[in-house]
Amino acid sequence: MNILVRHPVVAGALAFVASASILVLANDVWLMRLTELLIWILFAASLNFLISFSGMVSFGHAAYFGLGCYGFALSAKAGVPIIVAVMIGPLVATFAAAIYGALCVRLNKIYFAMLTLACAEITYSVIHQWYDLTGGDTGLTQFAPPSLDLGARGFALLVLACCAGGLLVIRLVLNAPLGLVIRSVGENPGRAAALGFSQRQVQWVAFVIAGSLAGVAGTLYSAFQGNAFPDYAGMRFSLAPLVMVILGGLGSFFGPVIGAIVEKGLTGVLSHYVVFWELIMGVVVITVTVYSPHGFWGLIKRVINKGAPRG
Amino acid sequence: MKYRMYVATVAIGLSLVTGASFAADPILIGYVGDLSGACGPYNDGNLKATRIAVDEINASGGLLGRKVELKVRDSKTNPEEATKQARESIVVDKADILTGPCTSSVLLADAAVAQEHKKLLWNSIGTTHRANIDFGNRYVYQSVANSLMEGRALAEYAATQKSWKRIATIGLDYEWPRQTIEMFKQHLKELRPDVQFVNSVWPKLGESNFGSYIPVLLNDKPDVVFGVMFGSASSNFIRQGKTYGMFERTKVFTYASTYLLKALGNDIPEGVYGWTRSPFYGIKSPAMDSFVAKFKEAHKDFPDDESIAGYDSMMQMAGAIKLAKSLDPAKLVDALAAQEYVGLRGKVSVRKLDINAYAPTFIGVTKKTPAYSFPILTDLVRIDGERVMPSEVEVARMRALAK
Amino acid sequence: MLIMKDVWASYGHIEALHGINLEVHAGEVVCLIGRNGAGKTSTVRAIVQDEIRVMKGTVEFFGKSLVNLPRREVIRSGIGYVPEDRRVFASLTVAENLSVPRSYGTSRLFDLNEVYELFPKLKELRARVAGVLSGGEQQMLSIARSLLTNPQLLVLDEPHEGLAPVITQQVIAAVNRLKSKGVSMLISEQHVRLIRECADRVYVIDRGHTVFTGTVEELDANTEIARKYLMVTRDSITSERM
Amino acid sequence: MLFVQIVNGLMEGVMLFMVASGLTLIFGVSRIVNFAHGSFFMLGAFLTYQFAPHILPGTMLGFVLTVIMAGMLTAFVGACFEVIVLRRIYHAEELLQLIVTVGMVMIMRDVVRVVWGMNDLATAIPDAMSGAVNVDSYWFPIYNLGVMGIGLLVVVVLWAVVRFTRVGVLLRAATDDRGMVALLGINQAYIFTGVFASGSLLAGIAGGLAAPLGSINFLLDTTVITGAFLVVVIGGLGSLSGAFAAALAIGVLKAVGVLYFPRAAMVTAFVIMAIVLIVRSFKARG
Repeated sequence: MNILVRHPVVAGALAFVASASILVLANDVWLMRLTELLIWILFAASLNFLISFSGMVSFGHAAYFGLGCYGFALSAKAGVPIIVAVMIGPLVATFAAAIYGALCVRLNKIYFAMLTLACAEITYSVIHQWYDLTGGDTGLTQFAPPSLDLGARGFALLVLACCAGGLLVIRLVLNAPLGLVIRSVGENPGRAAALGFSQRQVQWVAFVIAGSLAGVAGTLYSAFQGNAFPDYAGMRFSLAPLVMVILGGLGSFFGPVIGAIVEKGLTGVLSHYVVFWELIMGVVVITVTVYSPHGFWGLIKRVINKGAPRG
Repeated sequence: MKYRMYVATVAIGLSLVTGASFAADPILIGYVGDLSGACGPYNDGNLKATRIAVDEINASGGLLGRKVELKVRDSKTNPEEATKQARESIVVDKADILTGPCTSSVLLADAAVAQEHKKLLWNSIGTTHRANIDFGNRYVYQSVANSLMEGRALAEYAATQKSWKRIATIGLDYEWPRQTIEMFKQHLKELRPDVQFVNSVWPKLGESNFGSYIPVLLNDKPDVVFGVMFGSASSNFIRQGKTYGMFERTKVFTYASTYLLKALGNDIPEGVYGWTRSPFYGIKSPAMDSFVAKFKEAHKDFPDDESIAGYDSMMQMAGAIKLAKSLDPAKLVDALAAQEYVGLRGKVSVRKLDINAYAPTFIGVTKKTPAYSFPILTDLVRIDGERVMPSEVEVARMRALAK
Repeated sequence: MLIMKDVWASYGHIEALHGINLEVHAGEVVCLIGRNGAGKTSTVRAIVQDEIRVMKGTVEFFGKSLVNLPRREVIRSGIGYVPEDRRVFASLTVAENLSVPRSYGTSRLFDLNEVYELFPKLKELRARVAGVLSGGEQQMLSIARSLLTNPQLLVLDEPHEGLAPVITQQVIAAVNRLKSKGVSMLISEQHVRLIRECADRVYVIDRGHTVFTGTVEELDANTEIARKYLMVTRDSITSERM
Repeated sequence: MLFVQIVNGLMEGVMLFMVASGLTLIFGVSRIVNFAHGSFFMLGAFLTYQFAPHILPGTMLGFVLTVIMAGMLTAFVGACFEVIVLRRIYHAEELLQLIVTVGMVMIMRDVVRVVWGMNDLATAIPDAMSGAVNVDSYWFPIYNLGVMGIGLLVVVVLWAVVRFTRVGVLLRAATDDRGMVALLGINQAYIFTGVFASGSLLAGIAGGLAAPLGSINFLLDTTVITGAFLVVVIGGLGSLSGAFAAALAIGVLKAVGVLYFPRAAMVTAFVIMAIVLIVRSFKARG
């Protein structure tokens, strides 16, 4: 087991193969649930890249998710070939992240967070108010064939590929020289100058990467759901991945994967069988945060490490 | 009462054992409703009545020789949750037919799922016309008047009020008020060119403080303020309107569903013009009396409009299923259109073109009566769907526009 | 009164101290010298339990262990702390700054009047907001503020850092006055020249451990230590003086 | 009309400040972005609904007592939350603290739903404060004016406490540098608990005062928190006077905006927030 913790690439590859085989074997119900889960994993991972490795806590990550949704939905609706529309979604998100990011990275910590929140709320409001284009609160529906005409299984595999691809991109970036710079700036913003970079530039690059991955997740979500609503750029969609990142464990690469599984799993099960599911979720969130600041991934790691020789 | 609602939500496929034996699998109705969240109270009444309808249907032998079962899921008043729950309802629960949405966004999200999975969704609360008319979705039955019809019906009524010459409007800034006010204005200008629309204000969705809107509305000395909002926004508007002397200085014409009247009680002044969709107190028939009695017995409360519409449309659907002898959406739509249905709201026929019911709108004036603990709408005028349904030409035009 | 024995301490995963040995006796002024990054501030913080975590070794004050004690308890047990960057409450006036601390000592040596007597400038500035004071004035304020807790040991972390030479002289004067009142002090300092006049004993630390103990004279005599750990020679000490 | 709207805006602004003051107070001292602040507001409103019929109903005194009681109970809940949960993670990253308050939002919402249900509830304006002052043809509700008065009173009291008492000095000192407060031997725990309780008290009182103005329901938390955040951020996080100015400005802007930009209410406030932050970023660096 230890090897999995030490060599995330091995673990990741195994997880990928395992997930792919699960998706091939899964029935319709599980296919549906897993597809959604995979999209959330990608979304949470993109936020985790920002928080855990780049030292920026965004309260408005939904903006790029939502713009990914609308970029895709609107272009599909306008008659652009689906294959192109799928590209346009993330592009719109990337573009927005580039602009918002340039403004946000000028600020630190809580002020950064607040500006990302403002950006997301402005995005939400524009989507909500621009009826002629976006359909306002009634959103957009029926703009693309269900599951992009790939069938539920085909679409699920596409989502898995995107999710794994996204995680791989994050991994590669983190291990590349650029990633080292991003990480060291994340740990200590003052250090950028010492490395010969502008702190803002480094943070901006990280912001844009995270934004475009969120855009990919948004596009997939829009295609999966078959709709786009302003909510997708709203507060709830900014908080949900934050909760996942925390539940999974701050500072770890696989945290958001575990976090998304736990969050989606718990809410799914709880809200189905328990009356006060939100209360229980609240208690879980608080307990995990207080007693295991490194989240569920931290717990798993501790258990695995106990079983293996240290050194 | 809420607690019970929760229990009801959680209980899976709860319906009374009627003693009758059923041959095949039950017909499963997936109730994907906004049980928690902003629409909660409306869905609450709707679900209770739907349960009563299901019990009655089963007591009289079920449908197509099969028992009817209800399986409830909570869409939390979110479109994304609604999409997910509607899918699970069809795929996991194997629902044959869907119902329950309330807000426009949830309704549209559910409608798309229904179309994707080729199951019929019938809607008895939400009023957006987009699914049926704009998108031509053949899997959605709109059993209450849509916002276009409602807007026109209100204009028809307003046109008869000779003293209403200057009208100010207030609507929360989202789909339903936008459409309703737009239609109202358009239609009233046709009917009464002398009517002048003065100020219109658009508080954002979720606004709770109308203190800065009411004086602006009153500033142009309108004869009537036309307000389109629901739920807590409605009650806030009325309560705060009182403190600003709105009711002394102008007439108010607003959505006054039974739920709102019950919630406001004597906080709503007399003499407010209000409209509603299916008031239990405004329709006198033996069927209504027996339903109200049944509802009161079960829930110690009068049924809301959403309850009446829920029960009525469920019964209409049952009739259509019997007639079609099938659960196939296309056949059900044919049967709905062919059926001569007379229910709690009287005769409600269905147009096949857009699967819209010719549902009525009721308009009256609030008044305290000894019979109820809350004011009701009196001097009710019923405007039938036939008078205000968009013509086929209009439907074609709107469909072309939406493309 | 204060004894640190083989103290190892770290910030999170980064170890900063590996084997600090240090003693301060009553009435003594002890100086902690070392290059930038040698571990002076970490040592001081390991005493007041601020931000750093002692992993190994003992820190005792009058026989009582300070390790893992909440910061306020360390202060309450009789240690006054003047941090490196002074940390005055910028939006409070001088008088308000001085009203924050409570006296925990038994000696009651310092009250507001005493402090104003010691630093007359502060009395003049008492209605001024601390954030606008000069560095030297802030240093005075920071020292005055922690004197009001009536500590038995005053810990000053790089009190001269970033101050103009004229102000430095004032700080040294203040330290000498405190010394004459019998306050024990532990002062961390980069520049040997500055402590020359007040220090009874000197500790040189490098890379997180103690490398030399002795009086200033002994340090002066030990050119090897001076060259190796302080990067100064007698010449440069003299040249620094100008 | 403009004048009328300014007055209306001020009335709403004071109400906004009531909510935001607690949030900014808590943030200033403990650096916690308290998402649960709206929940405490909601709790205050529900408690007022609960107590109102039992404490001299209809009278001014009864209402004031009711609101104070609701506020105190809210403060107690806040204090418990601080002691049981928040205290354990002050040393942790700010993000964790924030998430904990999000958890609290979820808990409180369900608790409210269980205890009071989902329907809109209402409590009446005390008789003594119903009615309105008429100027020209405009009406100014006495209750709203009264709330503005109470709000201003709270502002003055808050200001005096912060400015002149030892508690206020400690509070401001902790806002500047909470670590240093501990390094002067002060027990921070009391300050934090006290501040959190006071913040919750303000939220509870604001909720109580707002209760008769509109329907009380389980969605109040989200309705309130956004506005409060706007005020706190625009006013400068942690600054009471800034929050006061921002609250009044937002209230007036919103009311006047109804006259000139009837549909832009939603986006304007956030645009202002963004501009304030961006301007700040230039000021901080240049």
